[in-house]
Amino acid sequence: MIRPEQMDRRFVEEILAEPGGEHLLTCWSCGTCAATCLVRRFNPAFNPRLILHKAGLGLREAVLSSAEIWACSACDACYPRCPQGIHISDVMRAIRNLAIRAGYEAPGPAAQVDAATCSGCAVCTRACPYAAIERKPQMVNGQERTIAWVDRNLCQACGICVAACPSGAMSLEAMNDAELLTRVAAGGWLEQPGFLQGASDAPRLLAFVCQWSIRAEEEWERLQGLNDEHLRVVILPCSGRVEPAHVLLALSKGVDGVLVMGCHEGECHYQRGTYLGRGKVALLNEMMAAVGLAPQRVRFAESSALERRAFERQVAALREAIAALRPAEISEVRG
Amino acid sequence: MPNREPLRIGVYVCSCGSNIGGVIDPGAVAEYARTLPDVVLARTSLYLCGDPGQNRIKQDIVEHRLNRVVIAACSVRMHEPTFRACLAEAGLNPFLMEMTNIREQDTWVHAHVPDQALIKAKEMVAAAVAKVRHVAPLAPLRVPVTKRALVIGGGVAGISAALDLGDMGIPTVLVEKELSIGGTMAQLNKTFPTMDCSI
Amino acid sequence: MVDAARHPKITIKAYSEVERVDGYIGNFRAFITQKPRYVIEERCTGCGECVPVCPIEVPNPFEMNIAPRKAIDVPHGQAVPLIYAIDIENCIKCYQCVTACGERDAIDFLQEPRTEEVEVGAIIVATGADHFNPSVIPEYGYGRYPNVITAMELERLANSAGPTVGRLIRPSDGQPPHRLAFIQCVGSRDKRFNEYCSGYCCMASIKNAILLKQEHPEMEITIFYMDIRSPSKGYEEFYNRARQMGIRFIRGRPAQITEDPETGNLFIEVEDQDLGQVLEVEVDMAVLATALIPQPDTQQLATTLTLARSPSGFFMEYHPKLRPIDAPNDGIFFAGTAQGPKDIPASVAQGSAAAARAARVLNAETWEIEPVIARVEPSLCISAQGKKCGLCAAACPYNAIIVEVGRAAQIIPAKCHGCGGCVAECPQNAITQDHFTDAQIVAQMREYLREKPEEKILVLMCHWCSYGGADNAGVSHFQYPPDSRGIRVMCSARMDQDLVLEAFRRGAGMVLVSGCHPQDCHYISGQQVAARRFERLFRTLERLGINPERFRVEWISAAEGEKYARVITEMSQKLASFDKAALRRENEAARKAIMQRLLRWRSLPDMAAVLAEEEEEEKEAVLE
Amino acid sequence: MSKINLAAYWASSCGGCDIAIVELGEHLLELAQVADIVFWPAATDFKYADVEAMADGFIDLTLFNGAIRTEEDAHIAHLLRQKSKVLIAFGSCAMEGCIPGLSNLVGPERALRRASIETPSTDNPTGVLPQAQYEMPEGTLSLPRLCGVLHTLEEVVPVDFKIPGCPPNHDQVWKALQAYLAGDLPTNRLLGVDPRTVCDQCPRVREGKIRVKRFQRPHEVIADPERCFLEQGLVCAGPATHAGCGALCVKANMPCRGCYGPPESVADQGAALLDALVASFDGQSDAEVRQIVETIVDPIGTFYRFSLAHSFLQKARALTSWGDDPCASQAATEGETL
Repeated sequence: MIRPEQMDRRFVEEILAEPGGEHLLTCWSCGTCAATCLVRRFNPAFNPRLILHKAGLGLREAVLSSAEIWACSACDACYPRCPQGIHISDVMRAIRNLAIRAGYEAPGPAAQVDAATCSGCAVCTRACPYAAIERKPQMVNGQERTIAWVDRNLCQACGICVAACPSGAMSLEAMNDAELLTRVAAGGWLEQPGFLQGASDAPRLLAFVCQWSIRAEEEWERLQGLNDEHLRVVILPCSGRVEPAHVLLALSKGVDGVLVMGCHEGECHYQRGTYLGRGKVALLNEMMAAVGLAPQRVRFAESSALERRAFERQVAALREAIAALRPAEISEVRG
Repeated sequence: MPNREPLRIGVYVCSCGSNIGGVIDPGAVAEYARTLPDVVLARTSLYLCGDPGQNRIKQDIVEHRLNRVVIAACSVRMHEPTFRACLAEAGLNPFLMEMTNIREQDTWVHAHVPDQALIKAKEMVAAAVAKVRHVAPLAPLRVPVTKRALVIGGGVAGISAALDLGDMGIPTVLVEKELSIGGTMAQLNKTFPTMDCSI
Repeated sequence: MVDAARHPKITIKAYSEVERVDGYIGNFRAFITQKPRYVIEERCTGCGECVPVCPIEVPNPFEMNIAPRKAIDVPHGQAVPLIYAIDIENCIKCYQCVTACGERDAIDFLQEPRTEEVEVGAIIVATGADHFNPSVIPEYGYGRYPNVITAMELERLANSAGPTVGRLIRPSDGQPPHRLAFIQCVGSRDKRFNEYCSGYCCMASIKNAILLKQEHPEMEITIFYMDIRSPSKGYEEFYNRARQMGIRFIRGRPAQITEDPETGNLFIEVEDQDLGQVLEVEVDMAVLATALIPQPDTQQLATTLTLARSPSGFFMEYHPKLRPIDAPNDGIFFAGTAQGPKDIPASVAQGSAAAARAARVLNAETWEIEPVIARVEPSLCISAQGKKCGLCAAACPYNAIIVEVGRAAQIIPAKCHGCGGCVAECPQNAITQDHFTDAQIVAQMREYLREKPEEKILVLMCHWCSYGGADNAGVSHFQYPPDSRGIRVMCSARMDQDLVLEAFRRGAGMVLVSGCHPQDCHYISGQQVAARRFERLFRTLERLGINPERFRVEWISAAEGEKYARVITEMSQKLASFDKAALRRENEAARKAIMQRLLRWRSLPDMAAVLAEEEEEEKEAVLE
Repeated sequence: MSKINLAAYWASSCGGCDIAIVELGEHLLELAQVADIVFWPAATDFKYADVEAMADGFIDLTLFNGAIRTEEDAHIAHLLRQKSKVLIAFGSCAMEGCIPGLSNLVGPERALRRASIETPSTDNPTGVLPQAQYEMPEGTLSLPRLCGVLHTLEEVVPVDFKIPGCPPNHDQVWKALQAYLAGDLPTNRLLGVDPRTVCDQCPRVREGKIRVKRFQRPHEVIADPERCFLEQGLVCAGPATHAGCGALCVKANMPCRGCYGPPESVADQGAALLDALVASFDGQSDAEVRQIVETIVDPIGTFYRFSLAHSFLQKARALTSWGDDPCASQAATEGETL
């Protein structure tokens, strides 16, 4: 039971006055954002419509204390669809700003910096889609050094900084390099010779799959079941999290092809991750061509939120491309 | 055109409920109007377009021998015909009246600065008084009417209009750009609410 | 339809368009052009023997392009008039139809467009609306997924006179759908496309759902909606009936549709707001309730008839509450969706209403019009002094002025519409306009610029558009700074350069000249006359030492309240940025030159009176 | 305290690493007091037979520079391993292949042709190529055969320590020697480095949020000496390069090229640098990203200038045969770690 005094008109006005919060009251609760938002897969309680509705009613405590206000990653998938033109992530940010001022903090998880290893090179601060990382002077072992610092309230745990960090100083639980490698190599999967070496009857593929790029729930549920001796599916928070070193390691072990599956242009859950994934694969392809490895073996595949069965299609396409490669790759020495 | 008789101007400031009166004080505007040249009376009214308001104007024209009227109220696009008719009924040429729009172009758009809105309203009334001091009576023009109608568009609305006009005995030309009349209606399956065929 | 065709008082001109309209209430002249059918109307018996022999099939727009028609055909069997026509774009001129027509000899490939002139007393605009094309909404997949169709396509697919003889099938595989979804508000109530509610679609979708449910009781029908709008008589009852029949209603606006490429089935993702949960609903077919949008040629007709359009693009009525049927122009009325989206009962009612409004004029012998016309003072006209001039006649859009050297220009009152263009153009000030004389305008200006003129923006506004725009800003309660003062004239053509100069002479901080957009001008070409005139004024101002940034020209329609408020706000900000002392110095420096230019005004008796009175007052003030 | 026996060898290298030893300067005198130099072909005349004559483990410490390019290099590597208590891969060539390692892009035959015939400064009108065997009236002349793939020292023999750098910084070399002499060697097998990466020692200002739309090469622009190279659109390997040189190049207004190899926790320097670089891309679409990628000229030479021979990429390529490799039979395979 909500009592009238819990509906705080001043709270509404504070949101309206906060940059980004101006359009709060335009929302008529159609639910387009809620049905668009895929955060529900990992956080079933997250419903942007309900947050806006509660905020519009002025339910200050209920809104500011809720863990869900931190869950929006500002992917802005909902924004272009909103019939009222509300930039929902902006409203969320406005609400968070009020929450921070009221003393609330994001529940995490957030990226962590190993102060001893960090050189303060600023690669992560440039990498972060949310400007959540800054370089700050900090005391490390009695010495003041300018190194990276993560703002928990802005971090969305995409792992892009973990991938970007060239000295292994950035970590994020369950997403660190070693953990990913364990998933790649589990069960000795990496230690089997490949099709291009003439040792496997079909191409062996490693697929790094962005956890947002597969939308349909049944396909998502089916995904892990696809693992077998010819396919290893490793789920990443984002295609921007892919480690080029893992891709190359797999190739060096005889894996025939690597698929990096990310979101369609403009649909990245973490704003720019898909472009980072694309950039890495494009550079890997160039380098592969330069050393005489067929670049077709590593592929960035995208899937739109509006596609079904994109993953199966892309795996089949890569298998086909590699099968077509076999005679050439095997006989090819160099020019 | 030199004015032969001495000017006697009546100024009426409408409150329009709270539309004007909620922002500025119509009384203050009227009070100011009384200081303007040739203004013999200035009144406020809650709703000038209503019968009491109009009757007041007609009565004043007669009783106070008003020969010019200024109406500070809403848009000419809204009520100029109303007040022109009002003057005519009181025997005054309708063109000896000037309206000034202190609602759409003042109180509704400057509600956040009521002091400024009041100054603007006073100046608008002063300008209307200045104009009305120089207006002349005009004789109405009448033109003949061709008894034929043109309906552009042969959909359900156009057909309905054409049939009604035709039934009133008015020759009607119904122009349709497509090959057949009927418009969207003809494409529909059975239609709500009668669920019958649309053609 | 047939009633209209048989009515003795109604002449149907199909396949025709109104090219041009002259005149005014009671006395319009319309030029109607009939496009060539290449079939002689009087000879065509409607037998249809030409159709089977025609080898060309093209999509039939009447069937929403889901079924073909021949290059010689009628749009449908019940067409009125039932006269065939050749689609000349697609015809290959095999002349098989000529042979089939035989003795009737109705086919004529040499037909040309025919224009005829019709005199009418009143005009009803009932041009209807178009349908929103949902392919611009990527998340609904229309155009990509064959089984996503529009409501209009459903109307044809479910129509016993349609291409499937009323058997509803899926476009992807020709199978009957068992699970059908209706998605409401597609392109309506959506700021990306059309903010308004199209009004008719709730009932239309419920109607189709009920018809299908009656025919196929086992069919699972779901209507996805934000609100069901059922405000008119019987509508709510109809909605209740649908619910009772087992049609499923889910409150929630679908976020997206995806297709299983193997089955062609569709998955609709939607938050069921009543559950607060996201559902993925699998259906065989989805029907999009698309918005009604203005006809693509709305602007063309608006220009022909000098009508204005609402922000939504539909024709704008004189007043939304008090005169909803009337156009702003006397003698023109609206019926149906041309004026705004509405359903069939409302369209029919508005048709009758428009007929009644028009009959009010048409049943009168004569009609009273505004006597605000132009007059020539013969003694001032240089034409009378044997000099060649004729600027007034050149500016008149109505050919209402006769100029002969040796005689003063003559104005024909019945032809004069009272725009005032000639008044402003006359270099001798020999023409005045009743009710909008220079003296009256200057008298108003004087009051506005009596106190702190350098802090004010003087606005000259035309009656039809920019005054309407200012009204619209008011109706919408758009707030803007209170430093503008408006003077209304009938048309921007009436706005004399001298009036702008006079405003600066009187110390105005800034001046805005505002009129209609060129295509909206109520006086055909008045705006163009003004636009040319004021282009030149910027240079004049510069020569006079007045910063041209203090003068602005804007075309603002009666629907553009937002623009009016924005322009005034921008000007106000600019004015605030000027140094007031500098403005006063500029005005002072230019004062003499302007007075020199305006000397002629003294020759006008009423202007002389205004100025004399002013001087008198000034003297008194000095004495005091 | 008795003196130790010290050896230094150059395999396929430019000689820079030997200069780095000479650059010890007056420290050489200190060194001479505690060490006897028993083998140093770059400085004094020794024969292989002298080494072969040594007892196993006779040499206390060998600084081995240069990569394994020829069968002779491989042979000496095995020999020195056998005779040395401690074998150090000294400098980038021995440690990770360095510039010579880039020849793995094309293989030995192509490299030989390029070097012997095609370079602009070569005058070889008959197109003669060096032959492994050549019959002369005086007898048969032989040259060592080239390995199919250039190897790092560690790929051929077990290595105790590595000192990175092209060449190693002489101060770091002295520190490493001191540590050795003091018996204070670190546990991580890497000597002559400082903690963290070059950026830790780089004095340049890093704005931290500047991303780049295109990359340029150092000769195309005059770089701002105060600002981070990456933020000026110049590829700098500093973030993925072990500290130790004292940020030498960046202080001379040249971007770091990565000669000190990757920091400890990174297995593949090129992959790490690639990732760090992509992170700074200012591309909002696939097309823009591709445009930026196109501005990175020669990605292999840029990311793997020093470490190609030691990279995963190299190993992936090696899976498909380069043909007969005289060194392969002797090559040890290194366990994969990340």
